[in-house]
Amino acid sequence: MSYQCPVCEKIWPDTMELARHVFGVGDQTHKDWVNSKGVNFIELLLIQTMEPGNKGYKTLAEILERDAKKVEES
Amino acid sequence: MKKKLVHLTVNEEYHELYISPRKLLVEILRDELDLTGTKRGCSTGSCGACTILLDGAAVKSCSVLAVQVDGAKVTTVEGLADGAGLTPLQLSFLDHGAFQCGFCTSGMLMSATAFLNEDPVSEDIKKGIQGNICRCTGYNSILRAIRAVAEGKYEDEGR
Amino acid sequence: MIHNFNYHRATTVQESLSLLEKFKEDYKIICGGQSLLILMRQGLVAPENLVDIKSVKEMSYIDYDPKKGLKIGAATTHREIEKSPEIKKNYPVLVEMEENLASVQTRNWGTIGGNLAHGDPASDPAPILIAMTATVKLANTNGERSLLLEDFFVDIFETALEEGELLIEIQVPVPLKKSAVAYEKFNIIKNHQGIVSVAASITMAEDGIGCKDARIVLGAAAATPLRAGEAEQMLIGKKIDTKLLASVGKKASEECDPVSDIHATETYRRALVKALTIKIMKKAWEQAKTSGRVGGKHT
Amino acid sequence: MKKHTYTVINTPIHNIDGIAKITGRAEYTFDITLPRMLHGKILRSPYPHGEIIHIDTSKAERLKGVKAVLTGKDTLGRKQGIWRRFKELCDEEILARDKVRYIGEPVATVAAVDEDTAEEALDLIEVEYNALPGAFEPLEAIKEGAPQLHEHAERNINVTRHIEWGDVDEGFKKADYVREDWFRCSSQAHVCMETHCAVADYTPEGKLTVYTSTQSHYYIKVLLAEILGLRENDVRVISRYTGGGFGSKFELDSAQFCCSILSMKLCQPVKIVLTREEEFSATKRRTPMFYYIRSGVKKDGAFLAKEARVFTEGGAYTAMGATALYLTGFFQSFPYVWPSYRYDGYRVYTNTAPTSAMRGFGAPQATFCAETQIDLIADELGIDPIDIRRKNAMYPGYEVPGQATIQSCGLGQCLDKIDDWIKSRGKLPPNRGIGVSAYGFMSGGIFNWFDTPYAFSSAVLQINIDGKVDLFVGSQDMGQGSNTTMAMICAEELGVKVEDIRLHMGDTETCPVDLGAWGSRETLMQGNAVKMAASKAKQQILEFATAKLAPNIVYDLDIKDGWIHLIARPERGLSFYDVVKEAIRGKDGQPIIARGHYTPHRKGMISPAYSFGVQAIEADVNPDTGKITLKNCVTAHDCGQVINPLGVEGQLEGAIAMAAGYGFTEDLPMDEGKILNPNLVDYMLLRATEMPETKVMEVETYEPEGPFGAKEAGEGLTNPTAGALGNAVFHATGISIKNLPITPEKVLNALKEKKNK
Repeated sequence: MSYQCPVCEKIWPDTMELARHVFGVGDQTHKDWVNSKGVNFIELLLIQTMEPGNKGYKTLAEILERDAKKVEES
Repeated sequence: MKKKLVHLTVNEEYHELYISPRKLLVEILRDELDLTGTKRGCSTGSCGACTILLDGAAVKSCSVLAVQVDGAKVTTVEGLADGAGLTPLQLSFLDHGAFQCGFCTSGMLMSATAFLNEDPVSEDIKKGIQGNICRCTGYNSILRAIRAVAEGKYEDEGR
Repeated sequence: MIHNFNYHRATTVQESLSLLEKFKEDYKIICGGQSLLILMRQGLVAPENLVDIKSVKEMSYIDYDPKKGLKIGAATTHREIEKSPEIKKNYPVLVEMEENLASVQTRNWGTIGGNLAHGDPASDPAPILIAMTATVKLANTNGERSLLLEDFFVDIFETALEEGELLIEIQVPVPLKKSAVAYEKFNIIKNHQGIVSVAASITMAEDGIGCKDARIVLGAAAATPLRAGEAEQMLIGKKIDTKLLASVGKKASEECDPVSDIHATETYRRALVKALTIKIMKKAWEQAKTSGRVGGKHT
Repeated sequence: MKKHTYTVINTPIHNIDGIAKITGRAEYTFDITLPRMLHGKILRSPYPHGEIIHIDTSKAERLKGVKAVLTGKDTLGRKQGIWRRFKELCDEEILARDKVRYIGEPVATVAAVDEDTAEEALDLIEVEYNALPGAFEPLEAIKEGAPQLHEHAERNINVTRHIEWGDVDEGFKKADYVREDWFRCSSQAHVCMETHCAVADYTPEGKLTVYTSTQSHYYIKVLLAEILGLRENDVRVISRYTGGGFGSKFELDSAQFCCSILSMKLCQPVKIVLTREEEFSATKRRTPMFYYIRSGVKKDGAFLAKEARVFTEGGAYTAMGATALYLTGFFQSFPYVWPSYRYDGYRVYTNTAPTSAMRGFGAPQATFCAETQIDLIADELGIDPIDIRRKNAMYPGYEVPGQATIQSCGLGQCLDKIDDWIKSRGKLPPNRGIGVSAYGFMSGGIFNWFDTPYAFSSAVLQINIDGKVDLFVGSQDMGQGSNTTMAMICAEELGVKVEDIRLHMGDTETCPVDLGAWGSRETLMQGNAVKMAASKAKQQILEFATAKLAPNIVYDLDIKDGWIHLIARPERGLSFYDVVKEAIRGKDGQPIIARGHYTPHRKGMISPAYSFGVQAIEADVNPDTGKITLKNCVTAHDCGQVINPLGVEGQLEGAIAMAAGYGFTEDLPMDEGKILNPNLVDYMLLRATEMPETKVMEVETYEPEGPFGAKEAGEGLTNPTAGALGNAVFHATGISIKNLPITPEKVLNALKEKKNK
């Protein structure tokens, strides 16, 4: 099972990788998608940086687990 | 501002120049006499890129008004060697890779020439080029080049 | 950009003084110009008239008399002082100071008089000359006057020179028996301007134990080169030991009035004054005990 | 390792530009004068943040001798940036139209008959600003409610970067010892001796020629064309001698842009030379970084997990800062095997002069923090600093997960050599310490944010009737000696003498494209292109030689020192020069021409090859003043096959001076965005008197990806010094300063603090 980026449709093996991709690209469309999910993109980044434990990425990964399109392995 | 007549012997060539008193010696050398080997790297007399010999002594040509040196004898990097020849110091700079970008090199050569003319003691070489900034080499290759000449390794070379 | 000015070259002291008299309102004197030209280039100084005294030959001399002491013409270059055998022999600490002053190029063209008249609290020669009880001779068209160098510095970049007045000579007395002068400048890059500097002279009593006289002069630690008077008083008449020197250093650091700038905070400058004072006093003391010579190095 | 024998490679060769430089004949942009040339100056913003309400240039225009006064309104208003693939990162107009974002940002430019008149005219330009509150520190600028610099950048976040491999959380769980440290890495100025300068000459045919001091004439050509609305090849950039670059001269700068628009307006040549003060306050600089590092290790010192987070002070525009953000993250893990690693970097816009590339490109900051922390960890665990590094050192064949493959790696031998040297020093006097730092760097970047469709490096060569070889390269020699390196590579491959090579560079009209001298790319990338071109030319000559010599078909021919011969029977051969004559005749009179190129394919994310090294610094710390005095600096260095020993030595010593300056004297303190020491009186560069004794020990490896086994040898050397210096202070006094530069005042304060504890 893989996950597809809801913005640019790139495929990733798991939601953590996908979350890293979303933060890594971080352009306006990716930001907007995150913000539309009721969390703030930049707050998630700050949490990720200021506090230990990979919290920002985990939060986003959970959202992606719920909302990103799942793709069967070909 | 009244222009002044200034007499200068630069690299053994005599010039009579009619110049504005606010012109620095470096500006006259570069702009009037086309001796662009002399560089400028700052405006605070700090970097030494404009060093020339003024009556044999190393002086920063950016820190001297040209009118002040009326009648003086100036040597620039272009006057170090005749024609296609090189001085022992220049040869030593080549051998030791004592330059990189080359922008400080003219000033460095002039400081080192003055230093070598003043009967150097090799431990003082650092002091001799203390007034010259080189951002590329870290100075040690320059010190080696000057030391080699000071120690007489180039006695039979050069012009 | 250097603003326009009228250029006047003087070749004698008299000629210089008449020019100063004439341009009362607006002139600057240039000799080596190693500090002045920087200010002019930045547009901070834009005189109407520039009086050039570099060619005044009669102001360029070094004159030593074992009885009368040292006289240096104000237009003497730093390099001439550094290279003078007379000075090296009788005032070696002056040579040491010169060797650490700016660059060879600057010393080749810059002059002692120009340095002092600039009035920079970070001047290299000022503290050491004050420690040596130097005086300066000033002249105008009406005559001459002498002033202790320590009274010459009025405020930051401000001296006792009046309109029309020219600094023409620096005089240093003959070193006293059983006295010594030491000097150190603290900086990160050698030969840069001092973050602070300390010059100290000590004269021992006849018995060679007590301290008869002491001078502690601080550079870059106040608006002018500063004598640490209270610290000096702690020494006079006392037998010097390392404990006393420690409290003298502390006192000097309290007495000074340094600024905070990009190179050091006020606190750090005070700490440096303390450390350097202790070190330099100790050096001067040890030399004074054993020699009659002024200076940093034994010959 | 197979031992290679070379004729030219690894012999100390005089710099081929040397005689021009030591006789004062080398003509830098600074020296160029063209007929009818005017002089330009740039008016710069006195405010760190503000709106431009109105600019009145009429008084300046009326000044006698003034030929033109231009503002942002006279430009196409295009935003430019070197990260061309990403629109949002092209954020700088160069001549601001509506808003200024840092002190020193250009707002108007003047051309006049001479410099003084142009400068006078600047005073007559009236600019009305609406000053805005500024954001100066990244950690403040990112906060909610901080003044925002760019509309598109919410919370002033400019670029973010994430790197991760392995299971970091698991790694920390397994660790016996976990350590967290916070570091602040300061800024640094490049201080090229030749300040940024350019002469633009636009002619009514629509062609613009720009002479300029640059590290990449190709970039400048493309960027200028784009912002000026010209076709790429209507712009010609010429740059024969460059008076230093160090990372400051491969982006479009204000001198290049302003003299170009002035020249386009006037159809007259215009020259602009930045003053030293402008150079300090209004060109780009090293990126200040705030680092948080957490490392987990085993009792025996084995590294398990590392987590790094950084906020970088971006300044007002992106510049090359995005690359620095990536590289600092990657090199934070270098040159060690970290089983798991996680990095998050944020570049934050601030109202300060933009920060960008500078020699080391983010790695010196990373290396300082990492190497300081490693010594603290070793100290805590009672492990020797060399041993802990040896235990975790990268090795040949190691793969940085998802990032890079290390082919050649002499780090182990470097550690051994430094270990021996330290032991040879015996017991040190009081207040003296030796600190070490390991490091590594890339040999050219793989990334293509510039969006070039060309090969990363190209070379063309032509062999003439007299055997002289015209070698055309796109690489730029800014002092690092790449011209000599390229001539040597060409001579070696072709089997001729260095004197036979006539090198042509620094002109976009005659030279093929190369991305320029940055990221330590020239020796490997341009070197490979040159080698390929030489090899192809050699092939053509050998075809003729084979025909002529008619050897047994199983024999191979080679050329060495101008002698074409049978490898098996070197005495049987022909003169290269004779064969060239005949070959040209045989080619119907065409000279022998060959082309070479190089672009890395499938070489990982960062670079095709990595250099390694270890540096030790011996220093004294004065306990009364805190002053540090450098005594010795010893470096064991693996740059693959050395091409020119004279060049490598120079690069190494020069790097030490620059990097030691970064470690303890150089800084750009600011007050509300204003740089407080924009001159060479207050900005403290090391001088000859501060240089320690330097010793270099080469560890030779063979890098399969590099020409003749060579790799990077210049930029990476700036990485270790600040860390080694800090560690020397640590071992001399027991205090560890985590805030660069390590000034005497900081040392003294820390000593006091330690005493009071």
